[in-house]
Parts: sequence; structure tokens; C-alpha cells
Amino acid sequence: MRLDRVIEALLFAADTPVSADALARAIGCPIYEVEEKLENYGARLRDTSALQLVRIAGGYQLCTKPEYSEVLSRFLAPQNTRLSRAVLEVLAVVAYRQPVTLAEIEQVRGVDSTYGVHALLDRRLVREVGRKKTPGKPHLYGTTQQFLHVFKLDDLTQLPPLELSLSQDVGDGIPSEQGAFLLE
Amino acid sequence: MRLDRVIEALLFAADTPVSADALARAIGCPIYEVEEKLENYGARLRDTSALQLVRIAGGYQLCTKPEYSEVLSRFLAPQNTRLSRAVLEVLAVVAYRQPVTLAEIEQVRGVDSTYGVHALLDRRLVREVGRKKTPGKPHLYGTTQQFLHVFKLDDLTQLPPLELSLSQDVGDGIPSEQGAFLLE
Amino acid sequence: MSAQSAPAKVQQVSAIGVTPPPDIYVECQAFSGSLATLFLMVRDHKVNLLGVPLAPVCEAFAEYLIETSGEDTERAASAIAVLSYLLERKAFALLPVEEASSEDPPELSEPMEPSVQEFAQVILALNDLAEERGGLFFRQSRPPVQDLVDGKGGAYELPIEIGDVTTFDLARAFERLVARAIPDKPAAFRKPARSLSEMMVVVSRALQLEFKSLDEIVVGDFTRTEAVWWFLALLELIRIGQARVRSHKGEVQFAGAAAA
Repeated sequence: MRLDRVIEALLFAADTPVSADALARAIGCPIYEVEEKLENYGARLRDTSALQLVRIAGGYQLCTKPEYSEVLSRFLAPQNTRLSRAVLEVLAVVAYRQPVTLAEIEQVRGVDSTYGVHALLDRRLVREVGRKKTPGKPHLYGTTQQFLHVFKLDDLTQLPPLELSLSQDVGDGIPSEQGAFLLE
Repeated sequence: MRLDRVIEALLFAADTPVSADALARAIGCPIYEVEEKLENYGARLRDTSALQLVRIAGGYQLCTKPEYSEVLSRFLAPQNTRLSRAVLEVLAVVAYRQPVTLAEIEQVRGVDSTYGVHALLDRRLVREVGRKKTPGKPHLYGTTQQFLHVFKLDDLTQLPPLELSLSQDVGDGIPSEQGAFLLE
Repeated sequence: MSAQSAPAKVQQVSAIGVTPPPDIYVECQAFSGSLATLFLMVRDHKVNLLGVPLAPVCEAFAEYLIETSGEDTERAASAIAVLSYLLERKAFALLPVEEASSEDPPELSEPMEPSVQEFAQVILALNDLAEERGGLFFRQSRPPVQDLVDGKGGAYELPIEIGDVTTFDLARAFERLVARAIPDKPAAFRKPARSLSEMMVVVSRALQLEFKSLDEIVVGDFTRTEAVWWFLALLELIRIGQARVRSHKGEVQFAGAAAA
């Protein structure tokens, strides 16, 4: 059985980012060999396929090439391709403030955020990461691997730095700490 | 953009069986062209890939070739938890007699079948398809898309014909006509 | 195993369309999370209920009732519904299953036509089919729980493509846009918010085939909120392939989708 084919099968079926290390362990071969095959496989896809191999969240994953996004977004249900602005805003707050409670999210946004948090939990972009040791022991939320995947981040340090504040400095126009969070 | 690549991208992203018709509508081209490309694509995969194109549950879907099942089951959680003989029996009756009521299933089997029907409903192999217009308006059950998927059937006509009974066939060891469906 | 309740807090109808049960937290080997999550996971066969002792959960619920003096009957009712579902499901799971090893045919009080014998061969065939199918692996999408319920299947997320532009570059472009914005009106007087899809139409009209910077594309007065909307719509267009972005001489530029 050819090693590159085995890797292809594993990447296809896993549908989450898989590290070269995990692949090597599953197959039982040295990691450098896996890395070499991954490189070849990625190169082969570049010329012969609608798929591409991307490095994401510390691993490798198959996804479609960007030039197909238009036909794909027509094909897939619209609700699968789009997050509403309110939901994106909640996501941004969670991404930058994690671990964060619902009350804290609402404090930043100034509006009820129950729906947003639920929508994000449903889409697995956000998960419960524990409980805060304050009265009521509210849930704490954080982002998931899926979040890194959807926004093509290798890890959380790749989030753009927070430089502007939208809520705190309305009106003064001076860039401060929060605004960029709305980006992704 | 090459049509076969677009089809590849759509099949990859869909992750459920997609009909040639749905593909043709998404792309905006005649269905015979899609069917031709699907055939070519399937043939190309046969020689060059760990993946294959299968006709399943009324559509086309990508999956890994059977020779990778061992390494994949080591890597991923084993995928099918077995159905007990009793549950399979209920399933067989529903598959051949649908739409069928619980009482009718029990008439065939001669034993209480509540558990079996619930187990199948839970696994989404069977669903309620309506109510019978008899006193008490009992539920009618039928099989689902999931059933076709789990048993790798394209549609219900692929079920083996009900011709021989076990009592006639057991012990003679001669392959009967029915065995052939196993090979497809 | 532990289960504990937290005092009820006012909560609205959840994403699954019912009043969520109280925040009872379940912690055991098979599962760790809220009672609501346990319900969803069990319903969707993600958790083996046999590994979850239910008595402590019921105790935690009783404790919750005492703590809240039964104030919130809706949530209490929701908890009862969830607990009874779990108990029923567990009871089903504990029922003895007839195994294939018991070779005796089912006892028939009287022979019926058609008889179960007729299906014996079919059952063997289904077994073989299932085995064959077990060797095939499909892409494992992990659809959102609600999509499973609706039978919508998985949700493929389009990868966002920003080429050699970094998220940092985008952040800078956004910052400059927001810096030009005028203050928002107080919330009470604000116009009702537009939907993102409406905004996407506006943004895609503003984009041209040639690449331009945001300064050139967005002209006139706009508020910070509008700037945020504008930018989010732009990102969404990029993601669905209807806008392009590039880095040119240190500046981020945007354009509409290339002609097909």
C-alpha cells in the first residue's frame, strides 16, 4: 500500500486538521517520511485537483481551492456559509477575551448575547471551557479548533492585535485597544 | 474552470450523497455532461487515488477504498456498532414490507418488537412515514436514507429479492441466486 | 461523578427552541458538561448513557428545586422532561438484547404467513452489506447539533482566501477606515440595523474590477457602525469568492470577483 495513498485516505476521512506526528503514529512510519509525502501530495493537488492541502491549527487538512468558493457557496445552503454580524461580534469578543462569561460578553457588546452564544456553540466555533468561580458559577466560553479552521488560523497568536476600541472611544477617533477584534 | 474539477469540489464539500441532477443545477450545465464527467472522475480515482466514487443512497459520494479500512479504523473510532439479530430482523421486515405498522411487524416476527423499532428509530434507520387508516391510527414505519447509506444501497430495488426461505436453503452449501447481490 | 446545580438565572428560550433546563453540571467519566448538553448528546448518540449515573443528577435537580424554592416552574418542567427522557433512554439501553448466538427461532404461538423465516437470508445479506460498508470511510463532517435534528447534514465551511495578505494587513486597513468614521448617533435614535446580506449587495456594487484601496472605494460620511458593517460584508464577499484582496506596494487593495 503506497504511503501517499494512506495519507490521502487518512486526511480525507478525518476532516479535522491532522498533525504529521499523528499521521506517522497511525501509519507506523517515521515523521520525516510523512512530511515528505505530505509535501508531494500537496504539490500533486496543486496541478491536478479542485482540492488543496492547507496547514491549519497545527496540522494538515484537505479543503477546496478558493476559486471554487463561488460555485460552492451557491451550492451549499446559505446559512452554512454565513455568520450574522451579531454572531460574528460575539465570536470576536470570545476570541479576544477568552475564557469569558455570557455576562462579560454582554457587558462588552451592551446587548443580550444569548442567541449569539448558542449559535456559536451549535456551530462549534465556541465551547464551554469551564465555570467562573463567582456567584452563580457562570459558564466560561472559549474558541475551538473549528474556529481556527474556519478562519484559517494556525493558533490564537495569529489573531490580529487589538488596537482600536469601538465601544470605549466612540467619537474621539483615536485608535485604542479593541476594534480589530471585529475582523475575524 | 474545468467541469470535472468543479464536480470534485462539490462532491468534497457536500459530504452527503449528491444526485447528478443536483450537481447539474448547481453548475448550470446539462445532466448528461455531469454524468459523463462523473464516470470519468470515478475512473480516474480508480487508478490514482485512495478515494473512490460510490453510488449510494440515491446519489454520488466520495469515500475511501476498502483496502484502507484497517488503517482508518485504527486511526478513527470504529464506525459501526453492530445491530443485534433481533433488531436486524425488525429492520428486514420494515425494509420489505414498508410502510408497515408495529402490529404487522409483530405478526411476522411473532414476538414483541417495540424495542427493535425504537432502536431503529434512534439510529435513524427507520422513521415514521405516516399513520394507517385503521382503528387506532397506528404509525407506519419505513426505511430512511441513512438505512441505504449504512447498507451501501443505492435504492430499495437493490435489496435482495425475497425468494428462498432459510429452511429450504440452509445446509446445502450451494450458492444460490440470492448470494449474488452481495457482489453487487 | 458529581452533579451540582447553580441558582437559576433568567434565561431566554434556547437555540433548540425550548426553555433550557437549569444549569446542572454533570461530571463523570463518560460525560462532562451541562444537563442540556447531556440531553443533546444522548439524543444524538454522542454519549453512552450507560456510563452516566443518573441518580446524582436527579439529586442535583432536587437541590436546585430547594435552592430556588420552585420559582421558575418552566425550567423545572424542562428539567423533568430532560430527566425523564434520559431515564427512559437508559431503561431502553438496559433491556436485554437477543443475541445472534441464541439459535432458537422465535417462538411463535401460531405459524403466520409470511413468516420470519423468509427474512433469515435477508438478514444475513444485510449483515454482509453492513460489514462491507464498514470498510468505507466517508468524510466525517461534524454538523451542528441543530442541523442533525433538521436532517440538513453537515456544514462545509468555505476556507477564506486572502492570499499573501495577512490578517494584520486587514486589521490595519480596517483601522484606517474606522479612523475616518464620524461618531455614531445614540443608540435610541439609530436606524434599524440592516442585514449583512443587504450590506453585501451594497459593498459588491462599490467594488470594481480594478484593485483599489479602501480610501478610494469608501467615500463620503459614514459612522463607525457603518464602517464595521461595511468591512464585515467585504470579508464575507471574499469568503464566498465574490471579492478579491491583494497586497500592493504595502497597501491592501480590494476588487470585485474576476469576470468568469
